[in-house]
Amino acid sequence: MREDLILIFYLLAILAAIVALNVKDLLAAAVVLSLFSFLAALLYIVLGAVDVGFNEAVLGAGVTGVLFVVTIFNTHRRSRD
Amino acid sequence: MDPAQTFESTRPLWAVLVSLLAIPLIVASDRRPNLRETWTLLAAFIKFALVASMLPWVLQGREAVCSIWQISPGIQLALRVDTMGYIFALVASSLWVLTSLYSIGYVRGTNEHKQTRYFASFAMCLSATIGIAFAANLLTFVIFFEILTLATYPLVMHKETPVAMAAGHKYLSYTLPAGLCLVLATAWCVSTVGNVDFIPGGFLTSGVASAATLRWMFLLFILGVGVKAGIMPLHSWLPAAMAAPTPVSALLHAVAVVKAGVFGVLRVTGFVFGPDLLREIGLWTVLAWAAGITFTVASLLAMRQDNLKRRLAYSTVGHLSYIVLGAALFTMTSWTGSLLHLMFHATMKITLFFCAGAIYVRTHKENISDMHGIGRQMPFTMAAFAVGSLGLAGVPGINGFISKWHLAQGSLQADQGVFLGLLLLSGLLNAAYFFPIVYVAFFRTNKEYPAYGEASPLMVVPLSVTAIMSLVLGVAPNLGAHAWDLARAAAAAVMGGSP
Amino acid sequence: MTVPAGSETLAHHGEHMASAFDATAQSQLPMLVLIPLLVGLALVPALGLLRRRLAYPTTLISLLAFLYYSLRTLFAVMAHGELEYSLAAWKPPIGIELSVDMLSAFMVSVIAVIAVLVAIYASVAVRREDPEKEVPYFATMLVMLLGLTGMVLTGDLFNLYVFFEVSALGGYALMAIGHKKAPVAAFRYLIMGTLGASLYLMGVGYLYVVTGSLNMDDVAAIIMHQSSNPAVQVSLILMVIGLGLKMALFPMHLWLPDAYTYASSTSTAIIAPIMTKVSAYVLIRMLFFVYDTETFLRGTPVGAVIMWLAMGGVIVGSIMAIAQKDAKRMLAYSSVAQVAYIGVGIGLGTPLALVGAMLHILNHAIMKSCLFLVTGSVALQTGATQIKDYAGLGRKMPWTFLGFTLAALGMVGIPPTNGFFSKWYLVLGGIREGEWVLVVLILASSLLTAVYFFRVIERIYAKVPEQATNDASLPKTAEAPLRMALPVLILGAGVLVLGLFNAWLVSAVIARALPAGMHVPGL
Amino acid sequence: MIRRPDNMIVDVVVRLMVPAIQIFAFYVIFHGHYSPGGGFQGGALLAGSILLQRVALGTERSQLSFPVRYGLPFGIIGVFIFAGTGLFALIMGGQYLQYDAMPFGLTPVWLRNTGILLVELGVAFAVMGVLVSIYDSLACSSDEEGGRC
Amino acid sequence: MSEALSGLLFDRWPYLLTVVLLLIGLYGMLMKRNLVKKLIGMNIFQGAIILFFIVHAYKHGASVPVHSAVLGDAPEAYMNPIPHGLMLTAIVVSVATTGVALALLTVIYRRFGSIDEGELLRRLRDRE
Repeated sequence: MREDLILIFYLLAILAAIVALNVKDLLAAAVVLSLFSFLAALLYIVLGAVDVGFNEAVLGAGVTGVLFVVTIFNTHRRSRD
Repeated sequence: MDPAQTFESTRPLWAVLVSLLAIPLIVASDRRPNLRETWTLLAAFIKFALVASMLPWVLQGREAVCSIWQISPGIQLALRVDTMGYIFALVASSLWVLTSLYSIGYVRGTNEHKQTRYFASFAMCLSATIGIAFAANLLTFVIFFEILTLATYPLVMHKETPVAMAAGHKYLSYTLPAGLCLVLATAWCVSTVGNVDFIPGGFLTSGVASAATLRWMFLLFILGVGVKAGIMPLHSWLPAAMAAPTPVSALLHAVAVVKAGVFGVLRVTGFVFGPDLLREIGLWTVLAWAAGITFTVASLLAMRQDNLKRRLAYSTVGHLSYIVLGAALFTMTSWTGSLLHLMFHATMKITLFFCAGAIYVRTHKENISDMHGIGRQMPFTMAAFAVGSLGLAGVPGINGFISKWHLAQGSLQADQGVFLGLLLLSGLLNAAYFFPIVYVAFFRTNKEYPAYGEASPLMVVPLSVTAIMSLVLGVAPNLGAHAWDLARAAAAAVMGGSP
Repeated sequence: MTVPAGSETLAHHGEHMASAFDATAQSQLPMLVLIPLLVGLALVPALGLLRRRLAYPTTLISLLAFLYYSLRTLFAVMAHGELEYSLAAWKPPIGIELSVDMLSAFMVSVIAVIAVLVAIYASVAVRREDPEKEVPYFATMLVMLLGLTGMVLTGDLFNLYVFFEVSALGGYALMAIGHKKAPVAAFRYLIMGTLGASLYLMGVGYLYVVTGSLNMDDVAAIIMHQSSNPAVQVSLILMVIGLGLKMALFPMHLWLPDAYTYASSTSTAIIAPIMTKVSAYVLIRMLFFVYDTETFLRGTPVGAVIMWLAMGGVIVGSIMAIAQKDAKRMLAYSSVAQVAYIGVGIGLGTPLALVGAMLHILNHAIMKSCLFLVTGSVALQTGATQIKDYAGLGRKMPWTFLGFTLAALGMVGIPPTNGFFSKWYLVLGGIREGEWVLVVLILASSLLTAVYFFRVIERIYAKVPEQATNDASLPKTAEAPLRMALPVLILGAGVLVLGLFNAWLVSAVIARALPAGMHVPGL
Repeated sequence: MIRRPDNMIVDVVVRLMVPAIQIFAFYVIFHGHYSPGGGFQGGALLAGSILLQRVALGTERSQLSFPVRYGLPFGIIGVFIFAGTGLFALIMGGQYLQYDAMPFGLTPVWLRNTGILLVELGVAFAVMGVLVSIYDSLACSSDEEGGRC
Repeated sequence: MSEALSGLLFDRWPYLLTVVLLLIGLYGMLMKRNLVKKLIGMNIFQGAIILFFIVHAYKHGASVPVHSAVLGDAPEAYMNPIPHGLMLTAIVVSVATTGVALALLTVIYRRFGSIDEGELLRRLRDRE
């Protein structure tokens, strides 16, 4: 059961990573990166690292995402790659 | 050498340091030329006095040793006054006194720029030269050798004209790679035998490494010191370096720097490899032939030069190779001849350069073809010039004859008659390129000349002194400094025989 | 100054507390090295917010304390051998341990000396470059120094990573201060630096998988006989690549020239001498103290690869330096070449070569900080940044260029400067191993160095005909103020002094910093 | 930074959520040595709550609860608490951060408890201060005048 | 199929997937030209490394490393907490790095009006 969850989260995280790197809209990329972080946090929790997951959810998904979004608003939103 | 005969003394160290300590004083009195020149002269006199005061030790066969501190694990930065080193130090320090006087006259006469830098570099060069002379081991030798390379560079490019800058570049591009060869060879020695103290007769033996290794090592050493010694084809920096002011050419390119190269050859052949090992690996012939070809070709090339200093430079290249030849032949007599020529060539060649400088200061002429009748305008100068050139050609009565005589004897003793032939040929060539100068100066006239007269006494006195020294030593080589005894003793130490 | 902040609470404890405190200080030494930086790091922004001018004195005091404790640590290690310090009294391998052997004490002292001198210089230079940057400059400098010192002192692999990143964060910020283009270069460095540190962390991960421990000694003992374990091998490769990126080992040096060129001279003068060197230190620490040196350096091509890459770096860096017109960019490429000498020593891995590498860490730190400080002084005093504009400055700034010349001669390796002796040991090591090509290349590369440094020296002192221009536009003397000239001169003098006394340094410190079982022949 | 129409729902939700997040953050800090959590996470949560205000209410209105100029001092105070606790233990004759060396007249166990709490608090403040400062420097730097919010 | 490969595929697939993530991140860091994309790649890369540690600490059938009265003191009952502790720090470090990088990025944009690496490098080479 747990292994299945791990596999699903892994695949989703990989998907999110690929999407984040290939979306032309940087804002979308930042949001997908947050999603990736959130999936990673879930993975950590499923893998037993509750506090790491907690931290990743707050810092990786939350704070990093906000920082990215703010930066993108202040700079360019479109990317050529 | 009997170990009981060595003793500790700091006097060699002071002899090295005295001109180094003068540099800050010289730089500090940048704005007051008289004070600045006082420091130079003072340093020169003290240095000469210190070196001269060591003469009794050397004559008694006692060696002063001064270990300063360890410079690399197992290797000391150390000075030792052995006979051969003493000969070189004596030549350099005594001629520095005269050159200092002459320099003052010269730089003021031509109104050189940046005189402070000039005098400071000069003092640095002399420190390095004495350091080379007294170096007790290979690493110390290398260190002073490189310092000398570097300290000479500002002097070569002193005029800062494009020609002088190019000469400086040429000088560095010959001497720096040579220095690296020397470093490499030294490092090789260090990792082969560990202890690299100079020992008369050589510290390398055939047991420490294969013959091929030793041959490579020897070639590296000769490349390293041979550039400064002007062995062909490594000589071409020397004529170019004549772009320097004449006192520099006089002391450094006739005495200190090039003699440091030759001295290096003597150290390497006599104190690193030694006669036995060099005969065994058979490389002495290469060195001897290189020297023989060099002095023949250099004499031929000298004849084609119209510029007086360049002609003297080629002459220097040739005479340096006499010394190298003597070292390579490895007989008692040839070594004596080498060491005598190390001293005697210095007095003669410095006379010639002094004369060239005096002529330049008074007339701004550098080419021989412009010097018609100059002998009657500047009689003392040209008389001295005549003495020097006769001596270099090997006329008896002047000191050059004595050293050449020994070299010729040495080549016969070594069963190398061919070198005797080369020596004679080169002596004739010497005459062929020197006599026209004297002839032109005294027996041709040029009506267009204004009356020049002699240069300032600051220049005429030193050149007269060196000319007289050449004459006196030609008659009584043992007078004063016991030059002949010293040379015999040093040669005996290397060859392992009694004088 | 020697008593850390907060000690006033001690006053009522009586007089003999002083000696008791001294005894405490002895046992607390490794931590006392870090504390001045930590306290300074908290105080500098705090006081800087109140008054900008307080930033420099605070920094200087904490750096002097840092220097004092570093040297005391060095002498304590010389007297008593390795010092170990367990944070919060948790014993290793569980707790985090500061472990100071001769090598780390030596490195810390190098960092401290350079830091103090650059800080003195920066007190004037930063204020004149941009007064706004004064507080951030000193604060980030302290962050970086804290990170670097921590990297050197720690005995814990993961802790090293954290300090790695701390120093890097300080370094990025410090680099971004400067030229208009500096942030771009800093950003590129950030990407590469993070990649390097992450690869190192990955390597630590593999080691942890194998050993279950993060303490260096512990790990070393466990993997001693596991050299054939693929995880150990992978970790080694990851670490070498990661640290190679950080120390700009050819061909991973591409971030370095821009970063050094566009950062302000004051920043470069502190980053260039010690940042890459500390990475080199970590590489030495890993290759010779953690991994089984015999197996990896002799048995696998790792050592040879490092050595030849480094040699390539020496040649390429020197040639690129010759091609540069900008003074700082030339020095940056020369840094690539000089750091590669350290790489050569590490790759060769014999005692003598390692002595050469360690000596070169110190020597290059001294020389390069001196040179970068000079470019800073020149830029501030005359506005010149291109080499051609240096013409004739030797007479206008005599003291500054005396230091420059000494350092340049050291870089070329003229005896008896210190640069000669680091190459001397490398060459001795190379000859002993029979690596003739290497030996010749090392010597030949010093000719390349001579080409680009003599070109500058010539411009400085001689009138080069086509550029005798700026004589008229400048005042007769433009010597930098004392606080800028003095550090340059001290470093320049250091070039000579360290050269002359290198044997003392080698026998008293560096030879004893070698890993166990290695000893220098002749000592 | 980002212009948006005032949205009452967002306003109200944020106002309700921020105190809750902060209380939870302190819970995480104070309970860190019993359960998952601690200074890092708590500090990050505190920072998160402030960033939420910044993003949702706009930079100007969020000044009222946490002005920009507080960011750095908070970080400094955090470092002071952390370094000071360690130093205090060191001065009292223990190792750096060896809490049971502190002379508070408590049993070693309680001393460790108190010490680690202090350190966690310091870490939390430092993390919060630094994160908020980073955000502010990012958000404010867009202004043409440079750095004024 | 060799034994090592099958072991990698069936027993250690989390490691394999972690490496996939790692490579995706590396690709983003090195190949993408947009600086924001580079940072996204960096975040993915660091996330993958953290995952690597966490996966290693995972023990099948063990519990979260919080002491509970039910499970007692047996170490087998808990996962290894040390990598977890390490990764807490690593996450904070990575966020701090991202923060500094974004600050730099904003400054770059203000000065050059672009966050495309090719464009920036062109500007960098310009002599003024």
